[in-house]
Amino acid sequence: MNLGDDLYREIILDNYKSTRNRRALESPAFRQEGVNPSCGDDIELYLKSDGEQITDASFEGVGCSICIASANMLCNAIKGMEVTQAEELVERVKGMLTRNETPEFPDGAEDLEAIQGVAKYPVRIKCALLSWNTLHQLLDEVRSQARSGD
Amino acid sequence: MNLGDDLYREIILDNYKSTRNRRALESPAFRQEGVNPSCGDDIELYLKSDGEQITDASFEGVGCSICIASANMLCNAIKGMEVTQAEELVERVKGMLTRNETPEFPDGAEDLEAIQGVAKYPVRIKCALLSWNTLHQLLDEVRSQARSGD
Amino acid sequence: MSTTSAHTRYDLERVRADFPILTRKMRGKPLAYLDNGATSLKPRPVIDAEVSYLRDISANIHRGVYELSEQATVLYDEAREKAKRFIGAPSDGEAVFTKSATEAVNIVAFSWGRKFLKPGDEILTTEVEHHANLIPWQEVARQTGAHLRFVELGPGGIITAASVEAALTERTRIVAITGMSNVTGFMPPVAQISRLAHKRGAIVIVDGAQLVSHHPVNVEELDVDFLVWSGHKMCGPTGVGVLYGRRALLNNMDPLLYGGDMIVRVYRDRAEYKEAPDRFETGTPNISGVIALGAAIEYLEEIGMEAIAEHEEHLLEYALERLAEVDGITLYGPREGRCGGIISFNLGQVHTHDVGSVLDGEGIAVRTGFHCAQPFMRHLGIHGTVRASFYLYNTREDVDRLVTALGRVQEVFG
Amino acid sequence: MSTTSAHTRYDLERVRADFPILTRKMRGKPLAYLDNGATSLKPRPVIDAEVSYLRDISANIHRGVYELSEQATVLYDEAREKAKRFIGAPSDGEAVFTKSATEAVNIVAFSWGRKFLKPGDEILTTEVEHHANLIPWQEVARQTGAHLRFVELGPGGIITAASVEAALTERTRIVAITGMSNVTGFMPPVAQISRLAHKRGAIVIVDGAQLVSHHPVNVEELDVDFLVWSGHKMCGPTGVGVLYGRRALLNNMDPLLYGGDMIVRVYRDRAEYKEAPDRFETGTPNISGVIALGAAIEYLEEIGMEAIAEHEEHLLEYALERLAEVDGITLYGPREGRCGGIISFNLGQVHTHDVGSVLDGEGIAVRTGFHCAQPFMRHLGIHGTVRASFYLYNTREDVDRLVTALGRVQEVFG
Ligand SMILES: Cc1ncc(COP(=O)(O)O)c(C=O)c1O
Ligand SMILES: Cc1ncc(COP(=O)(O)O)c(C=O)c1O
Repeated sequence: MNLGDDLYREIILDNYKSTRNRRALESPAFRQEGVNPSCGDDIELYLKSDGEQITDASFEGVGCSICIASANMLCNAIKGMEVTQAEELVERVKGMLTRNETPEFPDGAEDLEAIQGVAKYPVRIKCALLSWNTLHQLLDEVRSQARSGD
Repeated sequence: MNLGDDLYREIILDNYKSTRNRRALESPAFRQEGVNPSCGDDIELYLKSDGEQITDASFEGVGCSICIASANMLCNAIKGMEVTQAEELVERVKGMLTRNETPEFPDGAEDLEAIQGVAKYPVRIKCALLSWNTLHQLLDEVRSQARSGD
Repeated sequence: MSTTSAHTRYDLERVRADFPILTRKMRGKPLAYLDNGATSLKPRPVIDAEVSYLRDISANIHRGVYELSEQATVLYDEAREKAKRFIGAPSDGEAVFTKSATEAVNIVAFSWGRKFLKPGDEILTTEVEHHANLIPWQEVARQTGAHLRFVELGPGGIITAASVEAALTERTRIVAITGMSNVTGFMPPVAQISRLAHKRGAIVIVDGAQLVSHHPVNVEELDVDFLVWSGHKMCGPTGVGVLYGRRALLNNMDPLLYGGDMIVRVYRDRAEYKEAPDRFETGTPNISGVIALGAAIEYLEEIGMEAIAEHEEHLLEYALERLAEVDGITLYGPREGRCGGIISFNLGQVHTHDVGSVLDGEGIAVRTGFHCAQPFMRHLGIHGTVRASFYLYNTREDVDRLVTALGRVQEVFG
Repeated sequence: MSTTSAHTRYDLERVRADFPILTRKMRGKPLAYLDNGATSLKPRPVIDAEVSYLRDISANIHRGVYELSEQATVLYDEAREKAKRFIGAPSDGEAVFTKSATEAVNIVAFSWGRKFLKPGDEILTTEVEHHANLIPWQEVARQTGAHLRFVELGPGGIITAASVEAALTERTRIVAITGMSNVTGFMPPVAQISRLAHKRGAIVIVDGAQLVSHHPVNVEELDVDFLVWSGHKMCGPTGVGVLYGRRALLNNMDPLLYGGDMIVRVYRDRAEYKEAPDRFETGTPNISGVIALGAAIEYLEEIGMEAIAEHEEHLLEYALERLAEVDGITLYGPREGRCGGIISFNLGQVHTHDVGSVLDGEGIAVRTGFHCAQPFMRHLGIHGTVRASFYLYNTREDVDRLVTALGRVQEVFG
C-alpha cells in the first residue's frame, strides 16, 4: 500500500501549504470555532455573506494537513455559493467520508475528491470533517440572520 | 468423589445436630460476636474463666453445618483448658485448615480432625474458622482482664 | 444427552455446543450450571472476540493514528452501536460503557442525584432491590438530605403498578426499580410504573442486570430514563456494564470519574468536559471486554431473545412442577405476574450453604445465601435461599438432576 | 530479524515469540510497535489465562459454594497476592483492583480527599501529570475548598527534590506526582520526595501507570502511601488497574462506589461496609482481567523487571543517538536525571498526526498528540509531540526503521 496515494495526495499537500485562505476576515459577519478535542485540531472559520451569497470565506488555526487542506478547499469551494448550495456541499462531503458515497462536486470544487482517500482512515475522518461541521453551524446562523433581516 | 466423606462426615453432622453447647451463658464473663458477611454466618461465643482455666463455653447463632459443628467442637474442646492451651489449639486448627498441616489434637479434642476435609473446599474454610477466629479475639480479652486483675 | 424440547425454537444441542465449558465435569460429574443469576457461561464467539483483540490488535482506542489503534477504535464504537440496538435505544439515547451494572447505578445516583436532589426530595425504591440498586441511593440520600422511600410489597415480594402509585408523591424525583428480581425472578410492570412516575414528574432508572440478559427489552416501550445492565450475565465477559440514558439527561450530569479522554480542554486549575458517552468513560476502558460484549449481543440476537425467554419460561414451569414433589421445600416469590427463570427455595431447616455443597458434589451449580438482597431476606424473614436460575443452554435434564440431588441433601441432613 | 543485543539479559527472540501480534503486518509492513506508553502488547500466557477463565471456569467469585466459583475465587485472590508481591507491598499494605489507574486515582482523590481535605489545605502536584492524576485533584479541590499547587518545573519538565521541597508548605496534605512522565519518560526522585512530604506531614500518591510497567518498584523503598497502576500497560489485559495503599489509610476512607460485595450488613436505610480491599470492589469485578493480570505479573517477573528496564535503557540511548541524525528534529524532556524508555519529539513544523500517519504507512506505531497532558504541552509551548515508547520486545531494528521512516515524512512534507 502506498500511503501517499490514499492520504497525502498532491492536491492535499498543495492545499495544506496554501496560505491563500489562512487569515482572519476583518469585521466578519460570521465566525465560528471548531475543535477536535481528541487531537487538538482547532480552527476558526470566517464567512461574509451579502444575505444570499457567501462573498468571502477564510480560516485560521492549527491542525494536521488533512484538517487544514480540507478547510482550505472548503473556503475555495464555497466562495460565491448560495447558502443552500453550501449546505448541499456539506452533505456531499459528509456522504463521501462517512457513507462511502462518491459525489459529484460542482465546478471549482473538484479538488474535494482528493479527500476521499481519508475515508479509509477512520480516525482521520474527523480531521477532514472539522471545517465542514463548523461550516454547518455557521450556515445555520447565516440563515437565521438572513430571515431576521427580512 | 464422595462429598459425604470429605465434608459431611458423621462427626460433623453429629456436632451440627448437637444442642449441648447451643445456649447463652448467664452473666458470662466474656462474650463475642463473629460474622461472615459474605455468607451470613453469625454466632455469639460465650466463655467463663476463673482467671486460669476456661470453666465453660457455649454459643448461639445461625450458620451452616460446618460453622455450627466447628463451634460445637470448639466448646467441647476448650472447656477445662488454660488460656495458653486454647490459644495453641486455635493455631492448630488454623494450621490444619489454611496451611495443610496435620496437627495432633489433645485428648477430648480428637473430633476436630473431622474438620480437616473442609480444607479441600476453600470457600467453606471461613465457615469452619469463624468460631476459632472469634475465640482468638475473646482469649485476648480474657488475658488482658487476667492481667489487670493481678 | 439433552434433547431439543418442543418448547424451544432453537436447536438446543447446537447452542450447548457453543459453550465449551458444558463438556467439562464438576467434582467428577457432568456440569449442570444453574447459577446464571450470578453470571453466565461464555460461548465460543465471545471468547474468540476477546482473544482476537488481545492477540491481533492489542492497541488503545482513540489515541493512535495507526492501523491497530484504528481497528480497536472501530470495533469499540461498533460495540456501542450494538449495545444501543440491543435495547432499542432511540436516536437521542446513549450507551455508556461502565465496569459493571453496579458502576452504572452509581453514576446515576451520584452524577445525577448529587446534582439534582434537594433536601426533602424523595427517591422511591423497593425492598426487593439488589444491593447495587439500593446502597447507592441510601448514600446519595444521606449526602443530599433526600429521603429514601419504599414501595409496599405484596405477598412474595410482588410489586404492582398500584403499589407504586400509592408510594409516589409530589416530592418523588426518581424511581429506582429492578426490571427483574435476582431472588425470585419477578418482573415488575416497568412500563406502567414509568408512566406513573413520569406523570408525577419523576424519572425512572431500571436495574436491568437480570432483565436485559434474559428478555427482549425496548427502552422506548418501557419508557425508562436510565437502564443499567452487565455484560457478564448475558454471555459477555466480566468487567463491562452499560448505562443507557437519554443524552439530554446524561449531558446535564457531572462526571463521576475524572481523567483523560473525557475532556475538551485542560488547564492547570480546571477542565472542560466532553458530552456523553465520553464524559463518563475516562481512562483506558475495558476494550477487549467491550468488543466481546458486542460479540455476545450478536450471539444472543441471532438466537433471539424472544426464543430464549420462551425456553426459560418452559424450564421454569417444568422446574416448579418437579420441585413441588420435593418434601419439605419452601418456594419464595410471587407466582403471579411475569416471572423470569429464577427459583428461590429452602429445604426444611437445612442451611443454604449445605444444600449448595451437596449439590456441588453432584455437579450442580446453584447459588446460596442472601443474593445481595439482605433487606428482601429480612422482609421474607429468612437468612437466605438456594437459587436455581436458568439460561438458554439449560435443559430439563438439569432440572431432573437438581430434583434428584435434593433427595441426596435430605439423605445427608434428614 | 532482530537479534539479541549484548545489552539484553534475556533472549529477545524468545520473548518476541511470546507475542503473537509481532508476526502480524500493519499496512502490509512488519509491525514496529512503539506505542507502549499507551498500552502494551499481550504475550501468550496472558491471553491463555484470560481464555482459560472464560472457557473453563466462567463463574462469579465469592458467591458460590460450587467448584467453579471456588476456582474463580482462588485464582482471583492469588492475583491479588501477586500484585502485592510485584510492588513489594508490606504486610500492612493492600491492593485494590480497579478498572484502571484512572479509577484508582479517583478513589484516592474522592474517598480520601473529600473526607480529609479542608478549605485552605493544599494538594501539591506538577504540570507534567497525565490528566488522570490532575483532573481528579482539580475537582476535589473545587469541592473541598483545598488549593491545587504546582511544583516549579526545570528545563524540559525536570522535577527535583529541591523544587518539591520549595513548594511544600505546612498546609500541604497530599503530594500527587507521577512516577514516570508518559510524555518524556522522566522519573522524578520519588523516594526523596516522599521523605520530604512525610516530614511535612503530607501523604504521597504516585501515578505508577508508566513506572510500574517498566521498572522494578518497591513501595517500601519508595516510601509512598498510595501507588496506582494499570494492567494493560504491562502485558496485562484492558479493564484492570490497581490501587495500592496502606490498610489503615484505606479503611479510613469512604467507599467510592456502593453496591454488593462491599457490605457487612444492609438495612433498608443504611449499610455497614467491609474493610479494604472489598470496600472498594463492589459489583462483579473484571474477573478474567484480574486473573490475566496475575499471569502478566508472573510473565514479567520471570524475565525480570531489572532486565527489562536495562533493555529499554539501552534502546533509549541508541534511539537518542540515531534520532540526533534526523534533520529538523526537536526532542523534548530533560535528559538528565533518570529517564524511562520514552522519547517525545517534533519534526520541523509537520503536524504530529501527519508524522504518525506516514509512520503508520511504514508499519510503525507511535502515538501523536498531547498524550493526555495538555498543561505540560502548554508549558512546553507546543500543541503535541510524536512519542516513541519502548518495551521488552522492541529492537534496535525498530529504532532504525523509525529513523528511516522519519526521512519519508520529510520527503512528503519537506
Ligand atoms: C502516566 C499515566 N498516568 C495515568 C494513565 C492512565 O491510565 P489508564 O488509562 O489505564 O487509566 C496513563 C496512561 O494513559 C499514564 O501514562
Ligand atoms: C438484579 C441485579 N442488579 C445488579 C446486579 C449487579 O451486577 P454487577 O455485579 O454486574 O454490577 C446484579 C448481579 O449480581 C443483579 O442480579
